[in-house]
Amino acid sequence: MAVLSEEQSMLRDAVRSWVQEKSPVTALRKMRDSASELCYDLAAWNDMAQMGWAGVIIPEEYGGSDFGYLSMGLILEELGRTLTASPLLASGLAAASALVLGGSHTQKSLWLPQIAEGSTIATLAIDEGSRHAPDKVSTTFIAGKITGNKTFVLEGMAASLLIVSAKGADGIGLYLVKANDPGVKRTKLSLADSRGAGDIEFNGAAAEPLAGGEATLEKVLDRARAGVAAEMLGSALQAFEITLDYLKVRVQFGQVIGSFQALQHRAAKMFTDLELSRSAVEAALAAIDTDSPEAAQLVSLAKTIMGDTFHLVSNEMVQMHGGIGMTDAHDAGFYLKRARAAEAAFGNQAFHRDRYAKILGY
Amino acid sequence: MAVLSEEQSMLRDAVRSWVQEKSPVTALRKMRDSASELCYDLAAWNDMAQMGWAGVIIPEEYGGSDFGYLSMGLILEELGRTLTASPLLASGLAAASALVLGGSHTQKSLWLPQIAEGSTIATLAIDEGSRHAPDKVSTTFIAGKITGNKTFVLEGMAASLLIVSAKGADGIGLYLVKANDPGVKRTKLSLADSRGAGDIEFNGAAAEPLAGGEATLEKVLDRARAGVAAEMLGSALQAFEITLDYLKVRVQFGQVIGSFQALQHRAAKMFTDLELSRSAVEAALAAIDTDSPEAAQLVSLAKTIMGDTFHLVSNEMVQMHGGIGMTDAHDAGFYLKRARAAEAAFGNQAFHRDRYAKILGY
Amino acid sequence: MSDPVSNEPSLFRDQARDWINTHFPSRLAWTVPAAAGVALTEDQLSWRAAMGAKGWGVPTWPAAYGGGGLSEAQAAILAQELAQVGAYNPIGGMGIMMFGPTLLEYGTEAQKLEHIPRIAKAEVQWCQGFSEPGAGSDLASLQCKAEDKGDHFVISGQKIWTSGAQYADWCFCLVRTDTSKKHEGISFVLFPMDQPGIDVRPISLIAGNSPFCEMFFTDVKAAKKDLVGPLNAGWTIAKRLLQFERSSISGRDAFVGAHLPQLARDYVGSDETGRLADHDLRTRIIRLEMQAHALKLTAARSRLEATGNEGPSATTSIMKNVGSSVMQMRAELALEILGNRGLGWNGDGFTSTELGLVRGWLGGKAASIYGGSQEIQSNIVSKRILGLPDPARA
Amino acid sequence: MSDPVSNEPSLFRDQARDWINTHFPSRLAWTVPAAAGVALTEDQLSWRAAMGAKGWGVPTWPAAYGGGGLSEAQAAILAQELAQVGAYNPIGGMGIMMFGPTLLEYGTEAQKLEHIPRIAKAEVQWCQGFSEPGAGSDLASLQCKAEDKGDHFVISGQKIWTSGAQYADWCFCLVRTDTSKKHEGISFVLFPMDQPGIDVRPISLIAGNSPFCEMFFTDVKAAKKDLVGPLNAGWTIAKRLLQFERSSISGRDAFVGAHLPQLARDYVGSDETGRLADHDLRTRIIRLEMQAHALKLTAARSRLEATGNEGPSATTSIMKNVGSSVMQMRAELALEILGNRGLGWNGDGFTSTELGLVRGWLGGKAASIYGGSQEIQSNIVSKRILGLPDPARA
Repeated sequence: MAVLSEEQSMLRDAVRSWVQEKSPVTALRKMRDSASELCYDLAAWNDMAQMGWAGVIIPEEYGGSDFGYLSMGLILEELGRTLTASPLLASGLAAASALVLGGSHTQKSLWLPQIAEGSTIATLAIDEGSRHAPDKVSTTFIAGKITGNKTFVLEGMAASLLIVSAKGADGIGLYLVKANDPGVKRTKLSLADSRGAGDIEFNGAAAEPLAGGEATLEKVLDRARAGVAAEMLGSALQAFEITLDYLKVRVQFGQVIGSFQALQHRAAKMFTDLELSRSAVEAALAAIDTDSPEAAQLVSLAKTIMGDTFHLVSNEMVQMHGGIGMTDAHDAGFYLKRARAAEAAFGNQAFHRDRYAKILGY
Repeated sequence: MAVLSEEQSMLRDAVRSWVQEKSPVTALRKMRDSASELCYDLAAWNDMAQMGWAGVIIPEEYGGSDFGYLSMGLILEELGRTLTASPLLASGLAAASALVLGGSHTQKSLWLPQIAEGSTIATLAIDEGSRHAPDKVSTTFIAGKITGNKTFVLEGMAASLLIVSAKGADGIGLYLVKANDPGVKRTKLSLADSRGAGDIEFNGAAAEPLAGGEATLEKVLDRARAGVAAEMLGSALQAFEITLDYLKVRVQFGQVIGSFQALQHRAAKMFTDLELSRSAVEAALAAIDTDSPEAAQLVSLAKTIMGDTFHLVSNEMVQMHGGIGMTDAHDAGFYLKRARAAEAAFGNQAFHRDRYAKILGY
Repeated sequence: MSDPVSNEPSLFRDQARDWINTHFPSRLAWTVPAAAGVALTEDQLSWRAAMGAKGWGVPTWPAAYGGGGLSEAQAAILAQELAQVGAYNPIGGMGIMMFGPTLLEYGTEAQKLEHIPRIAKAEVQWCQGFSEPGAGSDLASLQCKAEDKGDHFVISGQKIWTSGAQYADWCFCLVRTDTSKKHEGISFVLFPMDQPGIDVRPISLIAGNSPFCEMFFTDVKAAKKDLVGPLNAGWTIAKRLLQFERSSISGRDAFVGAHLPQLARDYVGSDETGRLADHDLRTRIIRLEMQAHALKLTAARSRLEATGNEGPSATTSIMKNVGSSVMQMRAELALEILGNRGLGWNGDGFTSTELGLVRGWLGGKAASIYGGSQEIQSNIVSKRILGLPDPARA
Repeated sequence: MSDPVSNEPSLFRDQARDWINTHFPSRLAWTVPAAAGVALTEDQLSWRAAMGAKGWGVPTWPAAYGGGGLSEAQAAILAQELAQVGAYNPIGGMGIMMFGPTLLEYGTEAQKLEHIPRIAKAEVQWCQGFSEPGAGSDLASLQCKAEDKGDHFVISGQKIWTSGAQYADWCFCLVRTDTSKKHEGISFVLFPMDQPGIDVRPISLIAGNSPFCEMFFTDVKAAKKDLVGPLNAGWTIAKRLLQFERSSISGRDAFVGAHLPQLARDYVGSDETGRLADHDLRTRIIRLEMQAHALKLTAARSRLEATGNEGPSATTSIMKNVGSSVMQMRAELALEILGNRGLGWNGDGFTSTELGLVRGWLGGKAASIYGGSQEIQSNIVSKRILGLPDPARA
C-alpha cells in the first residue's frame, strides 16, 4: 500500500466501511436479477456523489476536491472489492479528466460541477470496432456535427453527456455531445458482467470540441486505464481473499485443502502477482498526479500486470472452489465475468504490452 | 512409443544396449575434458557405422539399409539419452538426405556408400548469421564456384564433404563442396555443449549443384529438424528419469522430496509434456517416411514442442537437484547445455511457431 | 438384431454405407442430437430406433447384449461412413460413456442382460450418483448411506453435480454400506428414479444453464439384485468407471470450441505478410493450436498402442488434464479474439455465435473440476504412473 | 573516525560530493571492484581505506561500530553522489550483507566492538558455514557438531556451498550443540579460518567457475566468547540472517544481466514499424521487462513502507523468488537473442560479451537454489504470510 496522507487514509476508511455496509456483492446480484435499465443502483450512486467521490479529481473551483488520481484509485479499489457497479469510472474519472484536461473555462464551469455532484453522468465514446484502437477513428466532426458509430460505451445508456473521439480538420480530437441530441441514437448492450454499456450512432449530432486533440485523448485514456486497474486491484484482492479463506476451511482427504503444497504454491504465486500489481497500479496513479513523462508507460504496465493477475486469480477462484464455484449462487462467477470485461476495457494486455514496448522504442 | 516392426524393435534394443554399455554420459565428459579436435569419439563412431546406423536412410543400392526416418529417430533417441556426440545427425541423416533427395545417380554412387560406411563425414552449411534463416542467403554460386561465409556448421571441422546453400542462377539451392578445396577455410568453434562445429569461409570453392533448389533444401532441413527432435526426446527422457530417481531418494524435512505435492505436480507436468512431445516427434518422422504433405507442419510442431519440453525438463533437472545439480561433477549441466544447443539447431521454437502458423495460413 | 457383417474392410464399408443410406433420414444430415429434455422429432425417433436395433450406437459392444459386435477397425469405418453423410450417433449419454462399459466388466450376466440392451437402444437414460457436498475430489469420503433391509437397501442422503438427473430413468449410485471403513465401506447400486423419496433440484450455474442437479434421497429403495459387484467393493468399480469417464472426456474436450485461426482472421484481421495482425495474440493462438495438435496425435498414438489392450490405461489421466486445459484456453482465446464482442450476455447486440462463445467459456470451467479435478489427475499421474510416494506420516 | 555530517539534505550532498572528489581516485571511475582473490591496485587499496575509515561503505550502520551513522535519506544521497562519478562501494561481501546486520542485532557489545568495525573497513572477510550435504533446503537438519570443552568448542563435520571460503578470514557457522532436538539444538558460533583442521575445497560448477567450496572440519576450535546468542538458540539468529540474505539477494538479482531490448535490436533487428523483428520473442521480452519493472516498483514501495520499520519483512520472500526468476528468464532470453552465438564456451569465435552471457546464464541457475530455494520461499509465503497450514499428520 502506498504511503497515504492522513486525508487519504480517512477517505479510504470511509469508502471501505460504506462498501462493506451498503454495497456488498449481493447488491450487484440484486441489480442484475432486477434487469435494471441503468445497470447501477441510483440510491447508492447518490450516496457516493454526496460523499464527494465523483469530484475527487475535479478542481475545487469547479466543485470538486482536487484530491488527485491516487485518491480516486483508493476509492475504486474499495469499490472493486465488492464489484460495485457505478458510473464513477466513466463519469467522475474518465469524462471529468477529459473536461479538466481539454475543456475551456466555460465548458468546465458548465459540466464539471454537475459531474462532481453526480447529477450529470458523462462518459467517453471512443471505440468503433470490437477491439480498443483509439487511433482508428472513422467518426467525423464536420461543421459542428458528429457522424459515426461508437460501440461499447460504458454507461452509454445512463449518460447525458458524451465525450466522443472524432476526426476533425486537425486530426483526431474529443468532442462534447449531449445525449439527448436528436442526432444521437443509443442501443443497450446486455453484458456478462452486468455493467451498463451501449452502442451509439451519431447522425450529425451537434458537438463542440475540447482542446488538445490526440494528445488529450491519450492522456484521458491513460487516466481511465489507471482507474480500471485500481478497480481491478480491489476485485482481485477480494477474490483472492475469499479463495484463501475457502482453502482454510474446505476439507478433503481429512485435510483442509489449503494444506496441500501444490495449492499453497499457487496461492503464493497469486499473492506475489498481487503485490507486483499493486506496485504498478499505485505507481501509475502517482505518475498521473505528478504529470510524469513516464505516466503512459506506467499505465500500460499497470493495466497489463493487473489484467494478467485478475485473469489468473479469477480463474483460480473458480478452480480452487471446485463445483461450488461453478454455481451462480456463489460469487466466483461474478468476479470471473468482471475480470474479462475489465481486461478488455481501454485495451487488453496484448494491446498494452505492445504499447509499452513501442513507448520504449522496441 | 510408436508401434514398431520387429526389425525396428531389434534395432532399438541393439542401440540401447550399445549406448548404455559403450557410451554413457561419462564418454562425453571424457571427450570434453580431453579437448578433442573432432568433438566425438572416433572409435565409437566406427562402431556405430559398422552397425549400419549411418546408412539407415540411404537406399540399399547405395550401401544403406533404407530403413527410414522413424528408424533413424529410434537410434537418435537412444543416443540422445546419454548425450552421445557423433556425426550421425549431420552426416548420416542431414547430408545423406540432401544427396538422396537432390543427388544425381553419379553423385549418389560416389558419396552415399562412403557416408553409409562412416568413412566420409558430410554436413550441411546453411546458416550465415546468428539465427536460423535458410531463406536469407548471401553466399553465391557463380560459374561453378561458391563464395560466402557459413557459420555454425555442425561437425564442420570433421566433415570432408560440405553441402552448402547458395544463390545460383535459379535461386537458392544446395551445392557439394569438398572440404579440402583450397577455397575453403574453416575455424573451429568451442561450444557449451562440447559438440563439434565450425565457421566456414568459401572463397571461390569448386562446387557442383544438387537438384531441386529451395524445395529440396526445405525437405532436407525438415529431415534434420526431425532428427534433432528425436535426439532431444531421448535426452529429455533421460534427464527426466534421472530427476525422478533423485526425487525418490533425496530426503529433506524427514521426507523424500518426491513426496512434496508441488514437486509431484511439476513432475506430472513434465511427464505430460514428454508424452505430447513423443507423439509429435514420431508423427513427424512417420510423415517424412510416407512423404506426407503434412510433414513440414508436423516437423515444426515436433521441433517446437520438443524444444519447450527439453527446455523445461533441463531447467527442472537443475532446480530439483538443488546445489548438486549446479556442480560440474553432476550430469545435469550437460543436459542443460545440450538442451539450448539443440533448441537453436535448425530453428528454435519461435522460428517454428511462426512457420507452423504460416503453413496453416495465419 | 444384427445381420452378419463382413470381416473384409471394403465389403464392410459397402454394407455400412448401404445400411446408412437406407436408414438415415436425409433431413437430419449435418444436424446435431436434440438437447437433453427436448422432445424428439419423428425423424430423430426413427434414426434412434434404427441405430438402436442395429446396435451400431455402441458398435464394439457384444452383440449378445445389443451392441454392434464390430471390431475396432470396423467401428472406425462405420464412423467414417456416418461422418460422410453428416449423420450423428443418436445413442449417447452416461450409459454409453461410463456405465455400460463398467457394467460389461463387473455386472452379472443377469444384470448385463437386463440393462445393457436398453442402454444400447437409448431406451433408458442413466444418471450418476457419485459426488456429495463434502465428497468432491475426495469422493471416497461419501456419506450417503444404504441400509440392508433383507431383499433391498434403503438409501438416505444427498448427491450433487448429477448430470441430467431431471431426465434420468435410472441411477447408478455409490452408497456407504459400512461406516467403519472408508474405501472398503462403499457399494455400487442401481435403482430407478421414478420412486418416492427422490427430490431432484437443478443447480443454476455461472453460464446461466442448469446441466447438473442436487438429489436428496429419503428412504429410496434399491433391490439387492441391483447391487453391482460384492457388498463394500464399490470403490474398485467406481475407479474403473471414472477411468472410462476420463477417457471419454479426454477424447472430447480438446476439440470443443471455436476454430481460432479463422475466428481471429475474422475479428482481428491479418497484416500484409498474412500473419494475424495482433502478434502477441497470434503467438498464444499458435501455442494453443500446437498443444491441441500434439494431444490429437497422442490420442491417436494411444489408441494404436492400446491395440489388444483391455481399455483405457492410466495415461488417459494426462489426456484429461491436457484436454480440459486446451479447451479452456481455447475458450479464453476466443473471448480475447472477440474483444468487446466477447462480453455479451444476451440480446440483439451480439450474434448467437458470440453469445455461445461466452457461455461456452463459462461452462467449460467445469472441465477441470468434474470427472476428477485437475489436481486429482496430477496426483494420479505423479503417484500411479511416476511412482512418487505419499508424504510420510510422522 | 567520522566527521560530523549535516542533517540538511543539500548541505549533506555538498559535503558528500566534496569528500568523494577528494578521496576517490579518478582512475577508478566506472570500474568495478576486483573479483575475490585478486590483489588490489594501489588506487583500489586507497579507496577502500578511505571509505572504510569514513564508515561510508556501511553508511547506515552506527558510527560507534565504524559505520557511517547516516540516515536512510543521507545514505540515498551518498549513493547518488557515488554513482554520479562512477564510484563503486569498495566495502562488500558476506559481512556487509548478512553477518554484520545480524551481529548488530544479536551480538554482545564486546562482539560488536570486536567484529563490526573490521567488517566496516573490509579488513576481515567472512564466510558462511550453513549448508551441509544432507541439509540444504532443510537447513535445520544439520549435523556438524560442536562439543563443549570448557572455554571453547571443538567442531567437527562438513559444510558445503560456502561462498569464498578460500579467501575468508573468519567463519560464522551453525553447529549442532544438542542432538536430542532439531531446531533447538543449533548454535551460532564464530571462528577464525587460519587454524588447523580446516580443509577447504573449491567446487567446480557448471558455469566453469568455482565460487563455492566444501569445508571439512576436524577438531576446529571456536572460543566461548565467539558464541553468538545463547547456546542452542542459533536457529533464531540463522533465520534472521537468512532474511537479510534474501533481502540483499532480492534487491540484486532482478537487475543483473543484459539489457534485452538493446541486445535484441543488435542481434535480431527491427521491422519497418520499429518493433523487434521476431514478434514471438518480442512478446516474451516485453513480459520479462514488465515483470522486472514491477519488481523494481515493488522494491521501492517496500522501502517506502518500511520507513520506521525494523528491517526486511517477510515480504522480501516474494522479492527473492521474483528476483531470481526475472534474472534467470533474462539470461534465457539473452541466450535466445544471441541464437547460435549464445552457445559459445570459449575461444576467439565468440565475443567476451557473448561468452559472458552464456556463463552468466549457467551461473544464475543457482539463484533459485541458494539463500532459500524457490520452493522454500513459496512455502514461507504460503505459511507465514498467507497462514496456510501444514498438512495434518494422521
